[in-house]
Amino acid sequence: MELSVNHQALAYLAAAVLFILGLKGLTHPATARRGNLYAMLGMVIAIAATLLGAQVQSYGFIIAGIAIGAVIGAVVAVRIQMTAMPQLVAALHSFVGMAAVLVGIGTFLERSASGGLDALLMSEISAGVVIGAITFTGSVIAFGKLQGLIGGAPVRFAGQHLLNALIALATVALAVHFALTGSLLSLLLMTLLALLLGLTLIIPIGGADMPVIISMLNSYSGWAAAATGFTLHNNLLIIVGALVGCSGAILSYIMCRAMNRSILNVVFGGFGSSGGGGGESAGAQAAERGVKSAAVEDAVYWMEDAARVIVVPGYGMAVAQAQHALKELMQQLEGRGVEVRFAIHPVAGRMPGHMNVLLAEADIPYDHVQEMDEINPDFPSTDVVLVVGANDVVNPAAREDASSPIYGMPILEAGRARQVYFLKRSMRPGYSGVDNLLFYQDNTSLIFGDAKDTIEAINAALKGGGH
Amino acid sequence: MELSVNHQALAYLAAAVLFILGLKGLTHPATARRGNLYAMLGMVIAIAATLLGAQVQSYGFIIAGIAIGAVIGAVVAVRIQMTAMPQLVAALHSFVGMAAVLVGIGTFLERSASGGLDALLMSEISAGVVIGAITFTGSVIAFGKLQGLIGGAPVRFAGQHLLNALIALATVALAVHFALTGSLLSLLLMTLLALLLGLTLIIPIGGADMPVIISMLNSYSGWAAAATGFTLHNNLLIIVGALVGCSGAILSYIMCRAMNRSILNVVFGGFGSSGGGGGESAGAQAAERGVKSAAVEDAVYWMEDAARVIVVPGYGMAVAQAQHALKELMQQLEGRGVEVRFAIHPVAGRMPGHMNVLLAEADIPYDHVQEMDEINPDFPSTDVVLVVGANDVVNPAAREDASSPIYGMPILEAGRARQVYFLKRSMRPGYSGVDNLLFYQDNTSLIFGDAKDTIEAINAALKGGGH
Amino acid sequence: MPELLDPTIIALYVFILACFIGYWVVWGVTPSLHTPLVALTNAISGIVLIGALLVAGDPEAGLLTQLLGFLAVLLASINVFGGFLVTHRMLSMFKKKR
Amino acid sequence: MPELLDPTIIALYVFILACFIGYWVVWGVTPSLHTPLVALTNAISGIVLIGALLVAGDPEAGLLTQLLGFLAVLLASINVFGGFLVTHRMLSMFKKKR
Amino acid sequence: MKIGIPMERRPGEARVASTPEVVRKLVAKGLEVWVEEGAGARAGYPDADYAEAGASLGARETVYDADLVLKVRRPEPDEVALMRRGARYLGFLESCGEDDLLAAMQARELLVFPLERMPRTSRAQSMDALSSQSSIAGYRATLEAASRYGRFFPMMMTSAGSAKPARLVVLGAGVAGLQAIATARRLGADVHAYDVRSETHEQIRSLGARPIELDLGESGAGEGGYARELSDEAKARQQAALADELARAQVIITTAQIPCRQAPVLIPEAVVERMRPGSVIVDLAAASGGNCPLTVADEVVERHGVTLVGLTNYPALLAADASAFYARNLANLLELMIETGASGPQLRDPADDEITAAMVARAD
Amino acid sequence: MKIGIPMERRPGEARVASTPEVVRKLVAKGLEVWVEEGAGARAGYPDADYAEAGASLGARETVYDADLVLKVRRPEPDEVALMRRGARYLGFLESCGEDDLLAAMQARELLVFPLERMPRTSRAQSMDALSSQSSIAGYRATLEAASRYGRFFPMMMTSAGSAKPARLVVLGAGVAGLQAIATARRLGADVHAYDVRSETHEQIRSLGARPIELDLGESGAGEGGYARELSDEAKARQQAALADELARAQVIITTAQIPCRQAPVLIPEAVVERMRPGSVIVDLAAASGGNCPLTVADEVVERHGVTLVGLTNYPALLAADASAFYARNLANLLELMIETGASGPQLRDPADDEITAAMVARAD
Ligand SMILES: NC(=O)c1ccc[n+]([C@@H]2O[C@H](COP(=O)([O-])OP(=O)(O)OC[C@H]3O[C@@H](n4cnc5c(N)ncnc54)[C@H](OP(=O)(O)O)[C@@H]3O)[C@@H](O)[C@H]2O)c1
Ligand SMILES: NC(=O)c1ccc[n+]([C@@H]2O[C@H](COP(=O)([O-])OP(=O)(O)OC[C@H]3O[C@@H](n4cnc5c(N)ncnc54)[C@H](OP(=O)(O)O)[C@@H]3O)[C@@H](O)[C@H]2O)c1
Ligand SMILES: NC(=O)c1ccc[n+]([C@@H]2O[C@H](COP(=O)([O-])OP(=O)(O)OC[C@H]3O[C@@H](n4cnc5c(N)ncnc54)[C@H](O)[C@@H]3O)[C@@H](O)[C@H]2O)c1
Ligand SMILES: NC(=O)c1ccc[n+]([C@@H]2O[C@H](COP(=O)([O-])OP(=O)(O)OC[C@H]3O[C@@H](n4cnc5c(N)ncnc54)[C@H](O)[C@@H]3O)[C@@H](O)[C@H]2O)c1
Repeated sequence: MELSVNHQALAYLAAAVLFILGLKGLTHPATARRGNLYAMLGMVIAIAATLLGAQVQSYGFIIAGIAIGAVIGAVVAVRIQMTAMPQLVAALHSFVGMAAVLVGIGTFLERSASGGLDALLMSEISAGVVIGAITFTGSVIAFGKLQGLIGGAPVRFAGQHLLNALIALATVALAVHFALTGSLLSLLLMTLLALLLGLTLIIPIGGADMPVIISMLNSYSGWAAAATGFTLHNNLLIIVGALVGCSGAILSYIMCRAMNRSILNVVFGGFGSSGGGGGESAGAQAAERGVKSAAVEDAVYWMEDAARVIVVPGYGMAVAQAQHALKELMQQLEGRGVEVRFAIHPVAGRMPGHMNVLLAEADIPYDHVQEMDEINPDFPSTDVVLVVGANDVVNPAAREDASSPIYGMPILEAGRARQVYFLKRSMRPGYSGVDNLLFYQDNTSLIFGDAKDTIEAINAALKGGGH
Repeated sequence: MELSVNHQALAYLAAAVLFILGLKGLTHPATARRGNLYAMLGMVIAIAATLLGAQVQSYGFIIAGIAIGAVIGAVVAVRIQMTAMPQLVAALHSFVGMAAVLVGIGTFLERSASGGLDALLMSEISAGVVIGAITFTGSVIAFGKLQGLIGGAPVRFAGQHLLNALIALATVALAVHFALTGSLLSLLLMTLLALLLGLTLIIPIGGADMPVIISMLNSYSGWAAAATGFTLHNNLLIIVGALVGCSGAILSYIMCRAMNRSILNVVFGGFGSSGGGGGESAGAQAAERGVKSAAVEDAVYWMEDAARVIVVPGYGMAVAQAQHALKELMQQLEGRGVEVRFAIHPVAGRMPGHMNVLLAEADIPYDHVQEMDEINPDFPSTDVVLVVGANDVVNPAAREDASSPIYGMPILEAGRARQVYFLKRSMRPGYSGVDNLLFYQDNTSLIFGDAKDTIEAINAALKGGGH
Repeated sequence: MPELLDPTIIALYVFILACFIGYWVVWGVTPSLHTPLVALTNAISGIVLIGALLVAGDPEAGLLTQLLGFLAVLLASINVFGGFLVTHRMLSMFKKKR
Repeated sequence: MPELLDPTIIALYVFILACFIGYWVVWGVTPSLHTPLVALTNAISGIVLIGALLVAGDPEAGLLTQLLGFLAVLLASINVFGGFLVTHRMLSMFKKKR
Repeated sequence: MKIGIPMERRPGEARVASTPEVVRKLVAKGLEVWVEEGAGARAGYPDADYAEAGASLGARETVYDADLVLKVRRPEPDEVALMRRGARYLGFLESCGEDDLLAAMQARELLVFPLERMPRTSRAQSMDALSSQSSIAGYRATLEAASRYGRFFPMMMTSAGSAKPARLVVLGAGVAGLQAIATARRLGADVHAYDVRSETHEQIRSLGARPIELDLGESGAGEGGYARELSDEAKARQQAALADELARAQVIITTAQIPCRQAPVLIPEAVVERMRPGSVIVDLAAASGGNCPLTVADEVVERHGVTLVGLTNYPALLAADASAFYARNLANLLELMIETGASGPQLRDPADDEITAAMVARAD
Repeated sequence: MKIGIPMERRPGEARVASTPEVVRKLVAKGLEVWVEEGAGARAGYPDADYAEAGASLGARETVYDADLVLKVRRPEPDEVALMRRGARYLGFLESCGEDDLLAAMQARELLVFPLERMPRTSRAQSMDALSSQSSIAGYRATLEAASRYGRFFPMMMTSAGSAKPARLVVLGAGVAGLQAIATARRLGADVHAYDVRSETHEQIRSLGARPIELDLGESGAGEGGYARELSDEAKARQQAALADELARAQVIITTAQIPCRQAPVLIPEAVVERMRPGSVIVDLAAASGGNCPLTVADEVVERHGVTLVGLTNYPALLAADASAFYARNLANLLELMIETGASGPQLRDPADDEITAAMVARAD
């Protein structure tokens, strides 16, 4: 059975729609798994339609390639540690990049054999090959950094942007030459330069920014696929390539925004001013000291999904006057079936009963407010602890570090919960001046900013939740 | 100078992109005017590219048509009263519908002359003609209702849905017959039936739902254009048709949601249960008594844009415990440079100082809280008054109606402001049991629902505001 | 080069993709812009004018067809010109204070 | 019927429209789904497999080309299979409590 | 026309019937205002301020010899004797039905406007001194309860341990009761409240407190917004149903009253015995017999370890604002009574306005 | 080991050094607890509750004859005479430096732990009775101010006119001052506050009040969180700068103190004269001379129409909670002093813990 071009095109269209629905599905937890299924189905249809089409005549290499690839892919995907996911994705990217390069060169060879070459086609080939090559080496470097094979620190040197610009220029020049002359040498040289460019573009970027870079490389790989689509006049490749290219770019932008980073800065390592807002520099300081900083949306995600949330208010809540916002947060979470309680440390704030006064002002019901001894046993079974401008009162140094001035003070065992989010403005310590050991715990993240602003952002995110 | 097909296609693509950007621009006030310009530019390019293309050879009719149309359109658009806009839009829709019908029939005649007919083409023609015809009569009826030529009340009769289904069935049967035989008679009969269907579909729908219906007819006209695009193999028509079709449908849905109505109910007049939430029936009652009910978003729009807002809290604020939400509203509006004050009537609530207690609890600064005599002179220069669960204290009956039990009580002159929004749950009167004359004033709208919920919705809308 | 695609299939591609865009483009519209947006989409749907031009501009189609075309051009033009102008007038009412 | 469109122009239509969709489709993604979404788009970008199939499946193109094609098929397949599976694994972690 | 503002002589009374602010307005209308020397001193309004506002200061006799006498409390018989024949008296009469004093006043042809007869209509609200003074009483009584309670009202979690919020019950959610609820909530107590009139439940919730719901089998709502007396059966049912709620309370503020009737007994001795030592009951109905039979009017006593506060004149403890509100109530009433003609201010016939018409006291 | 809890004999003192709740815990540790009959009665803790908690009730002599004596107030000389040689005394000594009583106690070889010597470290907070009692004083003093002020604290807009919120100034934003701020804010007053220590400004704002900012040209922060005495020049500058703020206030609560020093004068007579009649000053520093020179310790006086409240023992007015907090402070301190070995509870050497080591009083 052989598929007519028209039927193949219809199948491709169906596949494209499935990919779109798949991506849309992935934007919301409730539809994410279905989204993945849609995308898989799309891929199956696309492959089947291609294999059944008139253009594919010999199956040997294909079956071998797919079989081997499937086994490798499956084994790696199943075996890999969850923590090594980012590396894996980087590695996979590099394959797409390389595949695009190979397809580009292959198409050139095929067409130069069959004689269907023109300048337009060769420009399209160049585009695919160059972007593919950048994606390839870029992803390899990203993989190396994430895997720890290459140092994760940002590498910056004078003239870095100039160098990149020069390489890019040379690449373009070779591409033009290739398009005009069809010279294989130009093609190969161009490929080499593009590979180099991928390297010099990604090397300077620090490990902390890798998630954004991976999404960016993803976008590149999409553009590579689209270019290939132009080469092959394959609408499906074009659609999917554009989808992936665009959505990857937008996603990178969204991720940067969530991390309060400038996308230019990330993508061109050290571009633009790195000073920025207080949040940024606090985040940078935190990163230096190995403390995770998080975006509002992370906390939202975990809280939405939690069965139990405990809020630990401290002096910072009072300074920020965040009590009313907290009340609203409580109501919203309770509306989603999350149990919310407030844990009051005996010396939280700056006067006895400081927290009580403010929580009562915001009309938080008394039965939601519990004292330390009552609530401490519940932390281990708590999903999220939101530490709102408190610090000393959850500092495990009081238990663990005999030299600390707060040693011997009983604390709220916030660190025993599954996830801890600190809402504070900086890495500064609390009243006692003692660094908080809890910051360094694996399940802890800091969200920098005024507590009231942060909680209001959380409330807004809880309400919005996309359409 | 004649445009090649390829260049024409590129121009069409540019036009399509401009239309998309134009629509996107219209979703936000800041970009709305630019959006309109984009769309205009798109239209100019599209028309120019068409006229310059190879297919258009005789210009006489075209120049005449465009000239006359332009003059009529411009004159009507400039002369029309702002309040008559909806009618105008309805009338314009009917033209699109009729144009689509004419183009469809014209194409059939042209092709049957030149002999390029096949079943596919004729199906496409049928689709364009049928949808165009429905749009035409539907819009005419909508125009009539809005202009007051036809009674605005919803007309419902038993078997209404059955009748529509039968007509639709007959239309489809004729379309099939036409596609198979190319019979002009079938085409004309089908057209007639479709015209009838447009009538029976829209007649039952009440005047209050007309804005949604207009948007829905808009969507139909889009589909008609798209069908025409298929007929003519014109990608621009297809793209714009699909854009208008889809976005019109979504817009109708959004409008229904904002009005708390079910879209099915609106489109198929009286479909589904009309009981629904309390809000809906309150809205219906209000409409019966000639009182305007509004959506949260309306209030948001006016408040965002206001220089001065006065909040008049009453007993309903206390019942709803909306004071904290009001505080947040105050902060948000002030953040946008809006001056917000609270006007306290001496007997608002159910005990002396009732409002003061609650506003103080929410920590609303004392200098924002003003008593009746102080603030009454400021109402005429106020843009928006938000009456939050108050009623008697703003009732002009106290001044105007000597027979009313509240006659002689001084009131807050809320009615003197530019816009008044009442936040209450129903049309029920306040403590005194006296109907509020202010409801019937032109500048007054009611937003039904619990005051706290409504204010929280306003806050969310103020924060969100789209991306 | 492979055999050629049926143009209707290409039209279908374009149509489906445009539908997705139509779906997304108006989400998040400010409520006060509902009416102007309806007016603008209405103006844009005057794009049938293109179709009308093609019919009216084909001298070979016969007078009846051309007359139909002329009528279509007329109606669509009213829509296009009226629609954009009305939208413009509506938007002029929404002058932000800032 | 009019003269035929250059297929590249059609490709351009499709490309531009798809770009708009790509722009809108991921807005509003829940932050915790950032990583799975990257994984899925990665898997989807394995669509170059189609291109690879076309190269590898053309016996007339010569062995070198076919070999290149084979390699491309292999790499793209790893990406496709690995990508979807990884996405699936990530999503399994996000079991909602309800 | 001469207006007289005497000093209040009732022991413990610190209020005065008018304030310099209001006097200034009256004088501006062309009225002649005489204030007894020292009348406002205890409320924080020194004689100098009255003088500055345009009043004349005089001795008691001079002040009572006026066309209109503004008083707070029921006058003494000797004061009645000082008043001009045919003059008008504006102030509380503190009586219901049979009344020798009223007879004496009418014997002197005085036109008496007892403020407790103010109709409870929307229009009359600004003249309703019963409400304005009740509201003050509710606020001040709560402060009294907080001061006399040996613990915190609010919840306090401190390094020296935690204090639970006081469980406070307000009985009777009228004007005073609602203000008591509001004030106790401000101070952070855990407030519950009860009233026979069912429409108060929503009002109680509107102040953030919890209504106590009982099923009495009959409605307690009477005329004009007041409560009516319950049947004996319902009274018994009410006491029984309330007992457990009250025994758990640490502070009770009672305000339940029925016009011209003995206050209903809501806290029988058995309940007081069950309360925790150190608890406080503030009985605002003490003057009309008390909602607790152990209350002693005008005294603070301890019974079964519970402090019972029977003070009867809370507004006098907030004399400055209480006088200011009272003075403005009277001023609003005077607006209805006096019209300014060409020849200066003139008294209007009480029958001309439904409010003044309804108020005029007739000996029954 | 025997613990004695005598009754407090100081006039007006209603607190007791331990509560039944704490006694129960001590008894559970194997300690023998003796409570003087009637010791807790005035704080709302009847003898029966102590007995039920496992304490023995005894006469004064029996109770003082113990290994550990828990007191609130400075003991009388005759009480010292009743104590066992070598016993430990836990309680306030209310003295700084030279002290005959301390000498007498040391003569009896008593080991004295004056609670005012508690170091102000994080770990010691749960034993810091100065803080726990100050906090109570701040709360109760504000109630006192509200009760004595003839007007509303909160803003009230009613049909009888509007009451403006009371303008209330708190001087000294330490433990008591902050609690006073919080309580006044709850009651709805318009609260402003001032302290020499600049770090308090943020704390004042954190309670929703407004800090008054003055430029004194020097810092007032001393050691251990306390303030230090200002130079004479700075004092004068402070008084002058504060004068206008204070004259506009209607209620002032002052808490400014410097350990072992006369309280600083913040409200000179000239300012009192400028205040509106009916204003109230509550001087929490009355015991150490007062922040206003017109204050009379332990009395309520009126000067220039302003009520000056000089009460010195607010915690005794909230005796139940004050005793409970105090008792828990002492119980936490006892934790450091007593270890439970195999042979029952044992006293530890004070030098073993830095807190007890720092506390032991030595005659200077
Ligand atoms: N309760 C009492 O009676 C009393 C009296 C005196 C002293 N203390 C001492 O005070 C401490 C109380 O502990 P705590 O945990 O409540 O407070 P804390 O340890 O002082 O920590 C407060 C934290 O809040 C953050 N913060 C301040 N303003 C903020 C804002 N606007 N938004 C977000 N975060 C803000 C600060 O971090 P950033 O600066 O990075 O934002 C700071 O780390 C204890 O050490 C206790 O001993 C208590
Ligand atoms: N201040 C006093 O001392 C005092 C004492 C006694 C009587 N009064 C009388 O009370 C009245 C006070 O006037 P006012 O304007 O404050 O109140 P009002 O006239 O009684 O009106 C209150 C309005 O709030 C609405 N409402 C109730 N619950 C609501 C909720 N959860 N969400 C939204 N709206 C809600 C009600 O309409 P829906 O049911 O439609 O929602 C009602 O119309 C005056 O007539 C006065 O004479 C005052
Ligand atoms: N013009 C007006 O609209 C206006 C003016 C003033 C008062 N009012 C209304 O009149 C009502 C009563 O006013 P008041 O406070 O002067 O009344 P009040 O002082 O006579 O009685 C106080 C409260 O005690 C309650 N009570 C009586 N018997 C009781 C019992 N057995 N158990 C429990 N509670 C009992 C009453 O219902 C009342 O709420 C208020 O609700 C007020 O809103 C209306
Ligand atoms: N372990 C701890 O962390 C801990 C425990 C208790 C208290 N403290 C801190 O110690 C500080 C003082 O405590 P306190 O309330 O017992 O002090 P205090 O009673 O000695 O003094 C009261 C306040 O008066 C202020 N004051 C002194 N002279 C003044 C002047 N001339 N003008 C204005 N204000 C003046 C002081 O600064 C202080 O805030 C508090 O800030 C408290 O937070 C810390």
